[in-house]
Amino acid sequence: MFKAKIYVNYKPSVLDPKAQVIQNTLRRLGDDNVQDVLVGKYFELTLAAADQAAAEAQVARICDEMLANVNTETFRYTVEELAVAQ
Amino acid sequence: MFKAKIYVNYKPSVLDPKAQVIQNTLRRLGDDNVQDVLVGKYFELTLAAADQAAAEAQVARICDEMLANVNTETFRYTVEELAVAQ
Amino acid sequence: MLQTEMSPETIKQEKPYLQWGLTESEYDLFAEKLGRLPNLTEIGLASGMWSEHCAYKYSKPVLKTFWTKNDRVLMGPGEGAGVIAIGEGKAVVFKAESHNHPSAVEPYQGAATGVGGIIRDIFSIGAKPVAVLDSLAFGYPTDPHTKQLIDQVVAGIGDYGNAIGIPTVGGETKFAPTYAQNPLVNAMCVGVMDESAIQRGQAAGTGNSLLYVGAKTGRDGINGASFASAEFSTAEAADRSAVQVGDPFMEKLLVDACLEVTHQHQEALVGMQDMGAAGLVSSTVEMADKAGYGMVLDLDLVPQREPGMTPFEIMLSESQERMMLCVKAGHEAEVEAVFKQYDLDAVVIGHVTDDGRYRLTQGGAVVCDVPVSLLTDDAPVYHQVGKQPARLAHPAAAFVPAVSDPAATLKQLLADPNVAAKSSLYRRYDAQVQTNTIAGPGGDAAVIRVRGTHRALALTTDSNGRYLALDPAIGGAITVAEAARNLVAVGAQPLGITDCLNYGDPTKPEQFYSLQESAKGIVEATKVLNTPVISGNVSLYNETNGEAIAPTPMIGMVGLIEDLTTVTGAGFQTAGELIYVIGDTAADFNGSLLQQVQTGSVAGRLMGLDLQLEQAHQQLVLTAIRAHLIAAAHDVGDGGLGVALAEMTFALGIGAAVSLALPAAQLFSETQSRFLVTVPQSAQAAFEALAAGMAKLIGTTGGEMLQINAADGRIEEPVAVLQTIWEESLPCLLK
Amino acid sequence: MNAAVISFPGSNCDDDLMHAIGTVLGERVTKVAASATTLTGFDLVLVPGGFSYGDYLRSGAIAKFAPIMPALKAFAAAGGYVLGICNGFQILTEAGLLPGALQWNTSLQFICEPEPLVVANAHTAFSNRYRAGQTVTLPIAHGEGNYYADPATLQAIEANGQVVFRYAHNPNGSLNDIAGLTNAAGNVLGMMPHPERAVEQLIFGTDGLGVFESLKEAIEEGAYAAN
Ligand SMILES: Nc1ncnc2c1ncn2[C@@H]1O[C@H](COP(=O)(O)OP(=O)(O)O)[C@@H](O)[C@H]1O
Ligand SMILES: [Mg+2]
Repeated sequence: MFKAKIYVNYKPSVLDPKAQVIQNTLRRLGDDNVQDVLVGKYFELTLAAADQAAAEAQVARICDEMLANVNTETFRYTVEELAVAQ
Repeated sequence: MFKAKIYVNYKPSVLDPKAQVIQNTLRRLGDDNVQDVLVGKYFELTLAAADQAAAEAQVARICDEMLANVNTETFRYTVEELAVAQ
Repeated sequence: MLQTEMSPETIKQEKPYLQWGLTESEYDLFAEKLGRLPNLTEIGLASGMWSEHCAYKYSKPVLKTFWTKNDRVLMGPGEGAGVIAIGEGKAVVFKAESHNHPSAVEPYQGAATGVGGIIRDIFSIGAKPVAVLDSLAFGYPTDPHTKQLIDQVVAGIGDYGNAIGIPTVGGETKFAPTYAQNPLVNAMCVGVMDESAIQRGQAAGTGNSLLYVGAKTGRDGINGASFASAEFSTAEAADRSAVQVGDPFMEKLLVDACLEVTHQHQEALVGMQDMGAAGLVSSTVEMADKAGYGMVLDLDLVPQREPGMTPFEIMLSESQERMMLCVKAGHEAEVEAVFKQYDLDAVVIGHVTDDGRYRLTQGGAVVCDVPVSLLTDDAPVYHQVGKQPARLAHPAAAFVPAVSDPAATLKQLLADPNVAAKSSLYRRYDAQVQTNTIAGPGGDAAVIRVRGTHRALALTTDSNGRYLALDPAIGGAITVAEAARNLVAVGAQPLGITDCLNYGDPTKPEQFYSLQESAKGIVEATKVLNTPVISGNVSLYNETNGEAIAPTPMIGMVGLIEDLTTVTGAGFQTAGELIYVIGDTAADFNGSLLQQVQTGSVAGRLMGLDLQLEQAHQQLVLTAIRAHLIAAAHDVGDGGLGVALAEMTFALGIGAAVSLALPAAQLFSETQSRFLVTVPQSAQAAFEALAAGMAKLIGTTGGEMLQINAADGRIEEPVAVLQTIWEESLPCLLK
Repeated sequence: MNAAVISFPGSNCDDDLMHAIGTVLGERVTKVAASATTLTGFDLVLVPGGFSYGDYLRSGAIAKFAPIMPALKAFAAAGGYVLGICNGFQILTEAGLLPGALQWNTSLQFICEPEPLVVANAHTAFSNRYRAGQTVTLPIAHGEGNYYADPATLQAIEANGQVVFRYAHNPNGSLNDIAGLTNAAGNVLGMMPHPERAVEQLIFGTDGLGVFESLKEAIEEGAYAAN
């Protein structure tokens, strides 16, 4: 069994209204020492796979096709095998 | 300068419609070896702070008050000091 | 990361402009008129301004033929949107825009920013946006890619309109193989305003200020105008630099702030225009051009999201949610204060000059200095000669459908996604916000009340690529007639139209032929039906790997209802109403939905359209509705009488018994200019006197069955069974 | 009755509430910007639908920090009537004025449609013009209307009779079909359906009028009692 941890973020050149609003609000509330905000998505997938390579290939495909919009987002992930006891 | 990495996830007891839909879709598309899906939010804040403790306290407050809805979500974070050159 | 800019000489040799859509001869023309070699910024601006999207270089000769004026038109094509008087001092403002290419590349944001863009066109005139409609065309939803495309386009339209608080009240969704690689995403916005408050996009008066308002400029969608003016190839799909992201929250603030300026600071405002295709350059150049002035802009003052942007990038960025205002000198602070209140950036970035030149500076250096007219009037216009495609010169033999079991055929048509209920799509749109929606999506036309009057507007979009594929001229006329029919069916007098002209590559004579011929049909129909074209948009190059879509002009039409008690629906209201058909039925199957369903494509010679007859039938329906003689009215469209009758049973689950002296197959014929109406028995004599033989009594409403007796076959089905097929088909196809 | 409609940046049903209360009911109503800091003089405060601050983080998550919020909390704590509709409901839960949270609809889609509701409690200031068990049809228009509360909270809500409206055909996955509920004290109501969109025969019918007429009655009786 493998666990994939996946991070999906907007590409730096893409406008992110979400981050914008959070940063503006923090500023208004006095948290004006926060100089940069990045908002992303985080996923964990638990999957059965023959081996690490197979798990990684599948995770990459799922990210590319479903979890990230590759027009506007980039993704990165780690995959690790879970101890059997789990 | 400090960088906080923040993860906000649904509490395990709360049914997450997004995770549900992703898992169903994966199953329909043949990725039925994915046994569990967790959907969370990921934030990075870059902030100036007097020291690690101050940064951590501020991040904890921002998470509690704004970035997570403590009725349904939990959060965890790491804070690390950035090398000065950056 | 500043690179040294290519010198004018290098540009001449290496021709970087080719990849921006400018040809070598266009470059030469530009240089000749300028009297020197242009620098990179100048030729970059030319590539945007001389694109089809901005300059209409191929379509201008066609657009010139449109009929654009009658006594109600207050402002025709040429501004952000057109304006028509609707009485009681009010005016309706509307326009449609296509976002086909952006939506093919990035469906969610492409569709969302299409809606955002058309809304800006409406409030730039000073009108409050009151409704959005969307006209969509996809391939049949058989593959996962198309299903996802539909889902994302609908999500994008919904998320933008829902958030900004403008109801999406209608539209259409078509499916045909021709759109599989090249979907159509057209959006229309309608606004209402006082006649006296019309704004224009102009920058006049030497020394007046140019105020940049709204979102910061980033590197998104750079040179999208040229992008939209180029053919699409799947090999290019990897090259996706042009993704713009919409921010409906920002736009909501912009709408409110801009309307506050137009209403409360009218004396300070000289002109206002949105930054659409070719962003900052096209908005400012057009504003200067319309007023006959020049301008100078300091690019260092332009709010920028990213450091190190070049003049080319700043001027051609298509970042969303930005407006350009021309403000009288001395009134800047007063206008800026309004935007401050809404937390919006508002910055003076330049001034109007009297020398007719368009000058840009960055870091103190002049980076562009050209005559305004060089970017506008001097753009080339191509008088293309069309050539009739062979398939039109020699149409296939008439299609003879096989209808051995008319009930089965009816079910097949009700399940076809073109006819099937679209509620699973449009229920994702807020259709009620603003609380003026009398009839939302699902009817022949949407109806919205005009606040502050006793009137309502009826709105529809229509397109029919199947007909135009067989005959662009007649098909163009039919599209206009069909839109008018939909308005008349709800009780509205058609007022005028906007359009999106979706065609293939105009440099191909056969594609140009379609454009030209369909314009002829549109012109003829608009004149007879008294519906001038007051605004519109051209989307050419709808081709993928050399294959063009069927010519598909989308007609958005607005009508007026002067008496709110006459709003009429398509559903049977009670048992015992008399059902009449207006207009004869013939064996018109070429181009029909039945042909597409049975053969997978369309062929043959298209049926004709008698515009005088059309007009007479519409007039009859409208007069009868206004005289309160009609309980329900529905135009007969895709799938013919059979489908139209079935649709009329669905609203309240009231059945009907109908007899027609026609071959059963003709229940699905698509002869034009027909309506179905129902008349309460008490109004029978009055209606028949008015109809003077134009309407034929064919049956009565009632019961739970739809019974249709034809000469050689019959349909007898429970309404509930038909309705289930009709309602569940699309959700099932999209699963 | 003297009502206030709070307008947040991104609210889009504020004008509809003004129209319903001011024009249709003919009552006094004032739009109050979220940047204001007092609500004195009002006997009803409405938190409208829309997408406050874009609703980009979570619905209502940013609005709860608006300058008006301390005044709203004080108003509610003093027993004033507060009605949050759609985004207003989301804001009230985020601000802790109502229990629970509103999650994404189970379909993950925005849904706009007429929704039949059953009146679960007709003994509140918001529903006294309805009959218990009566079905009323109001429009819904939301993406995040799926009501959630943890089991203990849910039990307390039910035991207290705080649920005022339930969906007849649950469209969004809400626990116990909850479409609208009050706080324990009964002076704050949040609901996802839009009563202000159903106050004129021509537009959507008049099933929503009861909410405003109930409040008018409760307020006038209260004012009478206070005299
Ligand atoms: N994409 C859409 N957005 C909004 N409304 C739509 C959409 N697609 C279809 N509809 C609604 O469904 C109704 C039926 O569509 P259609 O069959 O094209 O109508 P008609 O044949 O009368 O022109 C339209 O009037 C419209 O209100
Ligand atoms: Mg119709």
